Amino acid sequence: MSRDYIAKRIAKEFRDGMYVNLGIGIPTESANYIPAGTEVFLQTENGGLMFGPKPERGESDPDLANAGAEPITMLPGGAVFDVATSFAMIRGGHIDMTVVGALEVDQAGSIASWKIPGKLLTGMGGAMDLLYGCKRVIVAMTHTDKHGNSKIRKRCTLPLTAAAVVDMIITDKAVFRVAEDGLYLEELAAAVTVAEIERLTEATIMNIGEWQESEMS
Amino acid sequence: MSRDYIAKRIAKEFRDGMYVNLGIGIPTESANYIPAGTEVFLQTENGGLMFGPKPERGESDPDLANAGAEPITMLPGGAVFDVATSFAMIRGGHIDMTVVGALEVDQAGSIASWKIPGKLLTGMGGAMDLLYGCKRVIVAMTHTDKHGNSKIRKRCTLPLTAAAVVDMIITDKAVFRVAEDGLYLEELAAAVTVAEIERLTEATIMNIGEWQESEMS
Amino acid sequence: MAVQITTQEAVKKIRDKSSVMIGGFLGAAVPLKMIDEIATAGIKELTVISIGAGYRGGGVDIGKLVLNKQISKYVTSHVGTDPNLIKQIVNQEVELELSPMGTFVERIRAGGAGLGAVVTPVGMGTEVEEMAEKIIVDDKPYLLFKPIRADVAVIKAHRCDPLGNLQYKGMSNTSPVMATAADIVIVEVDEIVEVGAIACENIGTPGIFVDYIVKGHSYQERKNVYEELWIATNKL
Amino acid sequence: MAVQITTQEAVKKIRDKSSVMIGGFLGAAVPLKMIDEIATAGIKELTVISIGAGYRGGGVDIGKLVLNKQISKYVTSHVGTDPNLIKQIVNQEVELELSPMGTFVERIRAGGAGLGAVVTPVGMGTEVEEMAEKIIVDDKPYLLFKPIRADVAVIKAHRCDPLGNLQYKGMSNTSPVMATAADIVIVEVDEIVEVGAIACENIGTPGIFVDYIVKGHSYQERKNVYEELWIATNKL
Repeated sequence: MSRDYIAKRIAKEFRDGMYVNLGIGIPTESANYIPAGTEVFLQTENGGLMFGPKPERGESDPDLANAGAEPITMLPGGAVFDVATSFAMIRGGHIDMTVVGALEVDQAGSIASWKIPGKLLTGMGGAMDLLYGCKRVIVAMTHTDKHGNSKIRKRCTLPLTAAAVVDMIITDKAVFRVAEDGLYLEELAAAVTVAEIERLTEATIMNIGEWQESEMS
Repeated sequence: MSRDYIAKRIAKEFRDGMYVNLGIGIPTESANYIPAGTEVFLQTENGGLMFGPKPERGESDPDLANAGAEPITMLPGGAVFDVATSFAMIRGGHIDMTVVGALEVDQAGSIASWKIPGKLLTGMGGAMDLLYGCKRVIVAMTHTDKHGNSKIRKRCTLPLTAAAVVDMIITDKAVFRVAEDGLYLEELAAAVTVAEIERLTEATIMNIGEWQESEMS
Repeated sequence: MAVQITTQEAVKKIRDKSSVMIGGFLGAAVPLKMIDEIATAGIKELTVISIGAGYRGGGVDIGKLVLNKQISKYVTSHVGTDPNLIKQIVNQEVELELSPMGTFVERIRAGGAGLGAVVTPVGMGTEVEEMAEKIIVDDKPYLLFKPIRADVAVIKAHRCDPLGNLQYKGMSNTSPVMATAADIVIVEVDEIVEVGAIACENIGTPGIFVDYIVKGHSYQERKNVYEELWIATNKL
Repeated sequence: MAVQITTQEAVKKIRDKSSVMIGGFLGAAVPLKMIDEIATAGIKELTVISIGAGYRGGGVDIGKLVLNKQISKYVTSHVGTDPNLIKQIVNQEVELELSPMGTFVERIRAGGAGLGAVVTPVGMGTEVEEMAEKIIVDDKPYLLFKPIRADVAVIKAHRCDPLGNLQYKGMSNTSPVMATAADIVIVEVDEIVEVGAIACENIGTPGIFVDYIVKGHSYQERKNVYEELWIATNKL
């Protein structure tokens, strides 16, 4: 339910002609909600542009897979290449937008997503390159962890994946813009109150007062 | 005449299966003398492997040219690629041998071929990469300049193209091996005397005494 | 110039303590037969250089070498797909060397292209700073990483000719860069065709980089292997 | 996503004092029509970034811009083919920035790939040391060069689709790297085909890198141009 909400909300950020790299999980699901009339070119960091949905059984190709090693198809006009080319594309600033999950994001736009000391050891994979190189970075995640703790922090407590790169945060409860001077609340999900956001967000929200006023007027 | 002699002598250095980059001029002509039964794969630094002779009129392809922008053909099994790939191949040590011309070579194996201050200004092109990267470097040139001065020096007087890289020198008069400790005379051209070589070579020849002895015996 | 040999002959090029690059991406487009042969041969204390671990869940492809405890060091950007490998890393049975994925690939490219280092902004402001040297270029801070090379690269292509000219299909992944950066390069192909059968524009890796050719599964067999794997793991 | 425009429209993307990368190699595989259009438009004080000068003898392709005195700086590895350009350099009408050819190309690649520098051993022990910073990696000395980018890249490909996916024929030369390293990328093609007509494996430069498409000579016309040139200069 909240998963769908997040995926649908991400899809509103797509613009016609954009080249986008979507992280696995909810970001990838957002591709199901690309608005009609908007053409979005999906990049996969293992070496493909303009890939399509997964194939039918019997139609898969062992040489066409996404960055999660899952079978995909290529759309007409799609291109394949090697990983050196792919990361030249990513790091070189050629991808318009990436949407990724996170463990924590902070009000400076820093993000932690790859490591929990003593607990989670996976390696950073391509995340650091994507977060550095893509022109626009959107973090999509649940607002709180399973214990109800805020994942939007004054300052990330976990090892960073990248410092000061996030442009927007989309959660199941709200949408924030990360500006030079801090975090701005942009939207609330249905039935979510400003008071709830204030309670569930550790980070300082620059415009929280204005939001209360506009709600009360 | 001496041009042919040098080209034919270069060809004796080809081994079956070698990947070779030949400089323009005499080195390129040596390809006409590749021994029967020896397959040599020619590389051109603008992005081709296994190119063949120039095409017939009417059969040229505007996208198939050598590093001198002259028309070439591709042999079966030939490959084309971009210049970044080509120089990765060259600098990365994947080419077995290069044969180049020179203005001067010295007994340390340094070579000057790209610049005469106040006179010749062309730029180094791919020469520095080739001289650094190719596993074996042969210099092919006339023994003396047009004024009769030795082109084989104790120390190059012109700006270097590369330092301490030359393995062999083939001139119209002799063949030298460049070893760690200096220059060794390996062969004399027909009708050339050791005395003549000594007179026309500024560099110290490590084995010149032995050569005299063996000639006299 | 390349020589065609059997997988049994090819695996002898790899010795205990060899460093081995393995092409592919998290189990996709890997040299399946050669990996099986390495598992069978029981070569030990390998340094494996691969962009990630094996297929999700472990025990498949490179994951077999993990189960066999044949690996003493893993040079990569991601091990999250193989819980067995993570366990061995935590238990300090396997040493882990991480770089961000783009940096990992670029380090291999540098190793094959005769470059002295990779200078990248990626990882600045993170723990990655501790894995590299910091340098300043034009008043901006970067991380300087050293090139990566291996004793042997075991890569995968769709087909090749007897000269070792390789043609890739779909994502070629890490195979093209790895082909440039090892002392011995072994390619596993679906099919071997005549010299000239691959157009000069379609050669992804020229034969100059390839030492040994090994015939792998046919394309159809390989397709069946992946269909089964993907269906079994609910991806298809 | 790419947009098809005329050469007249395309040339307006280049202004006086623009830095312009031009694909090709000493006159081969260059964007002929676009170069003619730049000559006609009379844009001045250009910084031209090209692997070498124009076709041997001068006055052809990029050599036309030289004759027109449209160039104030030439960034390259080789100018030996154009005596007019050499004269302008000697007379200090044109500033020359040289790098070894492999370094030149790698600097452009770095500019397009977001890398901070190129670290290469090539040129050590020569005057090139004065053109770069010296650094030590693993006790070995290297030269550190800065990346190269341009305002506009004018490149050449055989054909493309309306998305800007490019297919090269024969040597693609510098066009693939230049496509990555300029703010505006203009490609001149022999032919424009439908989306999907170029197989995904045959796309040499994906459309993500291309901004504008210009229809050049047809392949047959271009072949005639080069046959004539090669015959006239005794190369065929």
